[in-house]
Amino acid sequence: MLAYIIRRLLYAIPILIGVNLITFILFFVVNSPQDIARAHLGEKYVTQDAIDHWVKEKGYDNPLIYNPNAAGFSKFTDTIFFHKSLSLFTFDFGQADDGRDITTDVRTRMGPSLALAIPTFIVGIWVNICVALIIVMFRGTRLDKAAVVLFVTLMSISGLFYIIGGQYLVATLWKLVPISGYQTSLSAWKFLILPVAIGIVSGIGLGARWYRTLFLEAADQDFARTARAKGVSELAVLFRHVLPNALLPILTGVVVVIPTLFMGSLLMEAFFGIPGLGSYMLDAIRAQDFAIVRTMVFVGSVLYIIGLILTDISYTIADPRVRLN
Amino acid sequence: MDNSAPVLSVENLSVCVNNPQQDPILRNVSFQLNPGEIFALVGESGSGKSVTSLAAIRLLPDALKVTQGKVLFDGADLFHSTEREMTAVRGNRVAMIFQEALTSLNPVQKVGVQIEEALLLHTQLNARARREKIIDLLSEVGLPHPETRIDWYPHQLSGGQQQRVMIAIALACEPDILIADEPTTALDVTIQKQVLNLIRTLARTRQLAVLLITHDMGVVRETAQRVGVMLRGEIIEEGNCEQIFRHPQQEYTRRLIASLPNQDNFLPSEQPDHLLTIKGLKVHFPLRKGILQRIHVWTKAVDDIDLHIGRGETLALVGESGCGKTTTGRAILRLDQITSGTISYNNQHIHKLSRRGMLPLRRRIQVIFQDPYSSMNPRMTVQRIIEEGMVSLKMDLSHEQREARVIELLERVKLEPEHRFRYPHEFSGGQRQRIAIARALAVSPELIICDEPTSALDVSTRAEVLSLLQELQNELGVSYLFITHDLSIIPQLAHRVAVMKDGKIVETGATEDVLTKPRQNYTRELLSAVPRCQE
Amino acid sequence: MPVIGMRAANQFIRSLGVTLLLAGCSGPWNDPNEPEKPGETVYYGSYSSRLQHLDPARSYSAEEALFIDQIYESPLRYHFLKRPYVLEPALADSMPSVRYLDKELQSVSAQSPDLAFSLYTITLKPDVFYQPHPAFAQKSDGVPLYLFETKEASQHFKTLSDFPVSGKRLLKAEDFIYGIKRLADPANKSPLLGFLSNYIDGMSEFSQTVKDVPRDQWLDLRKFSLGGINVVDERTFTIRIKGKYPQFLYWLAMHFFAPIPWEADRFYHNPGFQKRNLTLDWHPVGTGAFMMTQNDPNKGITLERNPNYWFDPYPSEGAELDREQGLLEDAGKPMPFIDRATFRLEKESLPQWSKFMQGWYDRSGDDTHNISSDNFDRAFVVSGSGIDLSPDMKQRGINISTEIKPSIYYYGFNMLDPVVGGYSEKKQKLRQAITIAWNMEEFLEIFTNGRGQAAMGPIPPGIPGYKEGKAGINPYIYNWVNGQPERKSIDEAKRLLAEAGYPNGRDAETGKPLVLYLDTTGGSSGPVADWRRRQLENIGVQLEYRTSDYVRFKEKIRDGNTQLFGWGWLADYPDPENFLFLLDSAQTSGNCKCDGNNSTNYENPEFDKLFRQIKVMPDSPQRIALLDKAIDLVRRDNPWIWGYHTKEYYLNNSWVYNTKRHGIAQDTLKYLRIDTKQRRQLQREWNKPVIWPLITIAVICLLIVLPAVIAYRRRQNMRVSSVQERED
Amino acid sequence: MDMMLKPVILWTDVLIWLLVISITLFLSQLRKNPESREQWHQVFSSRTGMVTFVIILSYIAIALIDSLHFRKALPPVPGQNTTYYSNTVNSVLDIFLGEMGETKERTYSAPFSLKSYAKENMTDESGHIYRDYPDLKYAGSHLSDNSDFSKDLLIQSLKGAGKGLFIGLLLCALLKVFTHRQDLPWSSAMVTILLVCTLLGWLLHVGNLYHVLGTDKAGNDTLYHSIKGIRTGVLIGTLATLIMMPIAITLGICAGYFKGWVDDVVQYLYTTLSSIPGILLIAAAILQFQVFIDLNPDFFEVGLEKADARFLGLCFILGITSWAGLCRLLRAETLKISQLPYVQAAHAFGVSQVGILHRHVLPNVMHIILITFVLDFSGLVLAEAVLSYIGVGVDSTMPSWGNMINLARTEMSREPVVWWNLIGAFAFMFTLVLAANLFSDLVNDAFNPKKRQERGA
Repeated sequence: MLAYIIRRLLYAIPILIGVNLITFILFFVVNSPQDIARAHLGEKYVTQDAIDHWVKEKGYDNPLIYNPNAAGFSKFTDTIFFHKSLSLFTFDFGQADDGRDITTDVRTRMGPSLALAIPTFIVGIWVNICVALIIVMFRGTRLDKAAVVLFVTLMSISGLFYIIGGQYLVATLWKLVPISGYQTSLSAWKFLILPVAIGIVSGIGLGARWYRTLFLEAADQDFARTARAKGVSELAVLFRHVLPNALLPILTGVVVVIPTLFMGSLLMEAFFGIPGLGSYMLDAIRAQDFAIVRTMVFVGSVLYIIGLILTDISYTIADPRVRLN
Repeated sequence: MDNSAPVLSVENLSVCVNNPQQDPILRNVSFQLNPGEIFALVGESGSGKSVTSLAAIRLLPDALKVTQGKVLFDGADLFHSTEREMTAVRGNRVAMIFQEALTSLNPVQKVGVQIEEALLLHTQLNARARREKIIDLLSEVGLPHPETRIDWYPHQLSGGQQQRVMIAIALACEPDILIADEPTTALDVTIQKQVLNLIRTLARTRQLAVLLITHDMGVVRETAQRVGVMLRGEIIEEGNCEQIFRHPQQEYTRRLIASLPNQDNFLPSEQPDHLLTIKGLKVHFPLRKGILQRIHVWTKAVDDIDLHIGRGETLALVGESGCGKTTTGRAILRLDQITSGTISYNNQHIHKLSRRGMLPLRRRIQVIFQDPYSSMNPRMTVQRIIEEGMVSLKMDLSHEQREARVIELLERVKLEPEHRFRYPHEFSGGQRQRIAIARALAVSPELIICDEPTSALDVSTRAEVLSLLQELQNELGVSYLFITHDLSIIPQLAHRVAVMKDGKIVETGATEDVLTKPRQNYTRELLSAVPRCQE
Repeated sequence: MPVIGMRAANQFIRSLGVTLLLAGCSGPWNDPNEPEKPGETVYYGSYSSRLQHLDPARSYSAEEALFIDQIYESPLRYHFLKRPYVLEPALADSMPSVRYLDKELQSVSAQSPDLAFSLYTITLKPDVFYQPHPAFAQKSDGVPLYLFETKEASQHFKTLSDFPVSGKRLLKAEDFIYGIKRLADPANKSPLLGFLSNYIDGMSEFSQTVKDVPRDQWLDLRKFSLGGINVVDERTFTIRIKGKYPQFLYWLAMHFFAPIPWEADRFYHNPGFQKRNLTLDWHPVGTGAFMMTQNDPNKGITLERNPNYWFDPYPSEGAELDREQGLLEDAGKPMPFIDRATFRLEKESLPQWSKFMQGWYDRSGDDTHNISSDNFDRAFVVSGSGIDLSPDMKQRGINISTEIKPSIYYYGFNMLDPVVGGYSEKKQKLRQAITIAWNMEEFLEIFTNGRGQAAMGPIPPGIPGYKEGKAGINPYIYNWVNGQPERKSIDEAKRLLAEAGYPNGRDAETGKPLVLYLDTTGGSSGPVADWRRRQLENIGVQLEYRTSDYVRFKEKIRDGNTQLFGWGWLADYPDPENFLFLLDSAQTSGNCKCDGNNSTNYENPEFDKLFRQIKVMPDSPQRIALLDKAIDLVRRDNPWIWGYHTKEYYLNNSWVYNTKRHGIAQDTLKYLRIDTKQRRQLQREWNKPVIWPLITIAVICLLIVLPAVIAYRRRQNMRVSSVQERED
Repeated sequence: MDMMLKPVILWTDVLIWLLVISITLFLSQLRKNPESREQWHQVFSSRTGMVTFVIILSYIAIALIDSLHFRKALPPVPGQNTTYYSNTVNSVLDIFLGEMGETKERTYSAPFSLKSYAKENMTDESGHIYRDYPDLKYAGSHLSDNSDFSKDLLIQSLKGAGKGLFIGLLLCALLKVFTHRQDLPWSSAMVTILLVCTLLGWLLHVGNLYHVLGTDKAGNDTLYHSIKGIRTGVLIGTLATLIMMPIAITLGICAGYFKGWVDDVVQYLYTTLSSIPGILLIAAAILQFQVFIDLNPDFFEVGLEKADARFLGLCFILGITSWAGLCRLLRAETLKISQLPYVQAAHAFGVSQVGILHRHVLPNVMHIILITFVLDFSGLVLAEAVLSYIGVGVDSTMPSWGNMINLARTEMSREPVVWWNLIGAFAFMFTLVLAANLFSDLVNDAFNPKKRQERGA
């Protein structure tokens, strides 16, 4: 297993280089460092000197990917790409284009993102599983059909409507929770309860429907029949036999998401004014802050790869048949 | 309990699909189970034997519905019980085992836990007593080292052991009735024999009433005391086992019995010139491991075998699953990479030929696969399937010529010319296997590798396909490499037999010699496991 | 399962009950503010975009000034109440004195042709102290307490609050010098470096020198001298300006000239501090009424009363009506009146507005008014005579502060463009025709609900040179009808267009339709874009949009690659020079080889001559006369579609006092007073939660679970039915 | 002289028409195989299948006629020797919609309202200024007296619905003539057709007289915008998947079939792409693409072409983000198929690699492609709305539901609330997505072998 994990981590290196290359190309194929400098230096009284200085200070004065003037191997190392992207591998994110230290920012903003994402994620899965199990118990009946139609209807509604509607009703009209905002203390819960609830409700359609098919698949399998033949009641069949088996495919979809929870939810954070990584990214994209976008893409990719590895590991734990190789 | 009084009697049971337009699946099925007696329900696939058993303990899938009948158990009609009352019957008084032991066991639970569940539901034993009971059960069904195996997962056990665990689950609460639904179909012959013996012993010692469901008349003959023959949802004949086999009343029963291969007449073994010669063939697959994915071990699928097939001769390659017989066939066809050894066809070495160099020989060597459902592209018409070889092997035929040849071939394998416009899924298994034969014949090969061509077919169809193969051999003089696990069909078919085990040939010789005077223990074991009609 | 579902529902309801109980104890449920300490007066405010810089040398935006100006003070400031805007001494003891010098630095008279420099002498107030700050903390021997050799030594100090000891320090003249040197140091990226180098003697030389000095951590700028600024004594310093620049006094009221204690600069250059965002750019150190105690993207920004703040009494005189409006009630009392101010980032106006209406924010906005046209009708009623609060607002006791910023929004014609540019009469008519068609009054009516005033020329109201009434109208665009300016008719515009060579919007010779291109950054759709298109459609001209991001847009303007573009100017100081220079030919990108401010590339020698005279004149009737001439020139040339001057209405909750908005200065927090008792009471009154939906949801959940339970029961009791029927 | 109309061919127009043609060809090809015919039969034998299909088809039809663009010629003036064209691009749909797109009021008005939603300063005869709700310029302008409103609405509704019903009946008659199979629920199809036609007839007729869904802030008809949003929705749902499909198919199949280094490279590619957070990739790419468009204004003659280029870019990048999933599925399926006996048999017959890929592998992974296509459709429509909200969606000049929602957001806190823009976008989007979801479920049920097994058991 250790060997497997090490191999997967080694395999991650070329992937991360590729990821960096893609973001790099995206940002520099149309934008020159000079443009970025101008965007950051503000509106009034900008001089060429200031731009040059900015470019030099941020290390954008080298060629992009290939440096014909340098000697030997440094043809590739004396470039913006090498300095800017590959230094990420040491988890040294450097400064944002506005001078803030990215690592510190990412660390402080992770908290709110997680505070929102983790409850949504865990309660969401719990609710989806419960709903799906109830429905599966009534498979083939009218209740099942009605529920499927309801799920499809729920998932046909854009997430934006859930958010706009929920915020309007609960916060503005009924004054049950603050409209938006965040506090780092324990009292954060009152800011989070609404977005979490909306996140869960908007996910039920898709999640419960998916889980339902997984449970149905498992419930039709031979071992469920064996269990019934043993005299196990329907409820126990679902919980003791169907659920653990259906958890395996659920794991693939779910575990890979866990690390990316750190990245936060763009929409929720934007609507509810939660200062997490989601809104951090949105701001960076809008401000074209390459340093932050590059970092977030890198962090996102790393988390995704960790998610893949975690998925495999959780598989070996959940399914005794699977062994990593 | 009185021996003669039935424990379970099924009366006039009818089942139909929820959709009322379709024919009922079961019609007025009635039978009785007596304690200590094994009652076999026999019939081909789709005859309704499994549905009968499931209906009896009310485990029918949602799509099926009981329309009439009674199931009397202990004098009470099970159809009158509530679902909750049924749970007290199932597993406790009536237990069941199924065909596929692997899928029927919960893959993520330890076997001990799965047995324990039944005990928890139906007994008041405490944890320690339960564990002892489980170990007892496991040793009773003949699982070695039950103390450790109790904590194993199903996939860690072999197929036979899994089926033994299933039986242990079924026996856990000492039921009155055991329903065994094709318990041995998925097992190798040697294991099949052991499991059947176990069931027989248990029926005797525990006074169990066993309902044995099977398609194999051989199994019936060996195991059951009474037999019911099912055809299209009805029991057409019922009676004592001896009686049925001696004096079958129904035409269909007679056919079933007759389809059991005759094992007294053997084909004579000639010694014609060698068409295909294999020397020291090895096919090894690498297993990679570690950080750098180095090759650590080789799986030796085929390990140094010698074989030869004569012109117009049939060589049967027999062995249990995983012994490397299929890989041998694939190696000859160059579908798998050969590790070492030589294969020569007509004295021409073919093991070193490139993909292109192999092309001329592809016309000579053809293949028929086991599964008639997946061996044809579902998106192509029969015409295109059959002519594909002619086109790609550049037989230089015009469109009309090809069509004529396809018609000819279809007629040759006893299908209609019109069938060429149809798609594979419109045919039954037997018909498809005929199309596969026609496809192989299309390029006029000299050697056909038949990889278990009949094992997926019902017994009656199996006989037809086999006789067609023989007919073709007589007519066209093709040679067959006949790969099979079923020893019972060999006498009529093969001139010579090679027995394979763990990638090696353990015994080879003329069919009669090998089957009647086996030299190796393994061959003897195989032979003794084959259920026979005539003793 | 349903059993479990039930249990879950029970749990849910119970936990909900608990939370409700908890919430019930501590006031309204939807209170987004953190609990206050007893007896403390807290102001709740908001800001609308993430702050980039809080370094007074670097920041040049209104949102940032909202904070910087509370913390830093400059030698001068604007009087809080008086209008028109008046400068008064802040850190300076009195208004600076000015002397004129020739090249040899000998005094000359103001009118002398040898005049080469102006020398400003500034004397400071005595006993002004900086806010407490760890940078000033000293060991007993006078050595700074927090000075580290390596990153590792300082790694326990993650935030400013981790430094237990802070010190106090007297303001000295050298701090101003240090501050100006920081402006000149290119490392600080001050946006004013280029501009001020034109004026302050020796500044560009200084930055050349400093630029090339190798620096590891902190560069002690005191070691380098900047010729034009000198310390006279501990409380006095002088600044030498090239030539005459009377507007320089206004610059002295901006935060660029705030004093910077060198200790702070050194402190923030400790090794490893930058990595933890411990920088002057993020944690200001000033002498102002407030100090920043928290700057956290999660919690927002907190300002606290500076305990060392000098005695600064509330002004006792103001503009007319100020007394009636109660703005002089606190006269003479020492400021500030609040202990703490928390500002939260509200990126969108919507939640901000709702929270204001719920009473959680004291004002509708701090850096923006947040009254979108969607909320406008809720807040205001517009009558013929003007804007008034809606009855609902009045009932809540909300009051208005009006802010007229010295600003102008306009659409510029690129005077270099072959179609719309040029100075011939035809081209003038073309531009005038377009300007007439561009109905600004309608724009203001639809999109700003009349908040704003259509511009008659480049000078906004409140600035010398602006004229009310008939004398002030732009005669090329408006007629004076019934005592009111009235935009000339579309027919008139069409006539002008025809005279310009485009009858009905088609080229008189080829018939080719006239298509104009508007460069925007905002995208080419939405209501405003539609509206613009329709304005030109009225005279048969087609409008196309060329959208781009801000960088490209600036680049296009710099390269003169535009045709028509929307632009605006917010004055740095209340002087007409600050507007007219936008049309000065020296300010075109081509002439100044920089990002010129004359974005239309307007070049009229006659205007230039007038401008140079106006620039150095003090306010006087003669100056107004010259201004009139200059304004008439540009009105005829019409290089801009005269847009509008904003007029913004900020709303204040009834418990906030002294809320007068200053169009230019932002250092107004210290004047603010709050009645916390009234606030608490109204907040409770306005935020009674509606509970029935919660109960309904709970009931619905039950209603869903119940049939499931029943159905499961039935399933458990199910028998094989059809058989039964037959037998029964 | 020249034509009165100048066709404007947008990239997406070309693509969508190509797409429709190729899908039609593909389906007719598919019909030849009885197995897939039966699968389609299964899809359509349920009422839901028929109804949703008709609904989707009407959306597609509207999107298609909205994808035929042209510019009207400007009226000639003396001395003009070439025709000049208006810079507003219209589509054939605009002809059907009549004046709906041109009846612009000043600002908000409620559905069916005759008065504006905002008060304005007005002057009465005596020159006295007062503030009230002004009459709308277009809505109900045919009425001589506003009190006739309800009567007129009823009459006009009947007229419009009648027209629609008539066309619906015609279509049903055509359907009757051309359909042979009796075992399909044609009646549901016909009922749906009649309903859709009646509704459309009513909307078109009444929509030209009143603002059925009110107007937005700039006075544009909300109904018009919602209908114009259909093209954006349908195109993004289809083009995004299809643009990238050839690459996904080629790479996926090659990886699964050739294994070895080809497999390694393809796996590397899709792992890399899918490890980038999707939203960042889309946002970054769209922003950069916009910069590119802005830098090269010469490529585009009219504004719509710029919007179209951005739209195409969006489809592309959405395609890339969903590409990895399809590629992975295809690779897995090909791995499975290449082990199947019929592929082995083809090897034994010496069929060339290309032949095997083309004849044996590709046709047997088609169902995956089809299922991916229908399943992705609704997700993409929903994604458009979210992306437009974030500001990296379609160009804000393009009428799209996402842009409508984006604008409508602030209207929710308006007092009194303006709800019709949100509801308009919601209704049109919800209907499409719901129909697509239901339909894709059926397609999935019919074509997914796993599901088929379940049903068989």
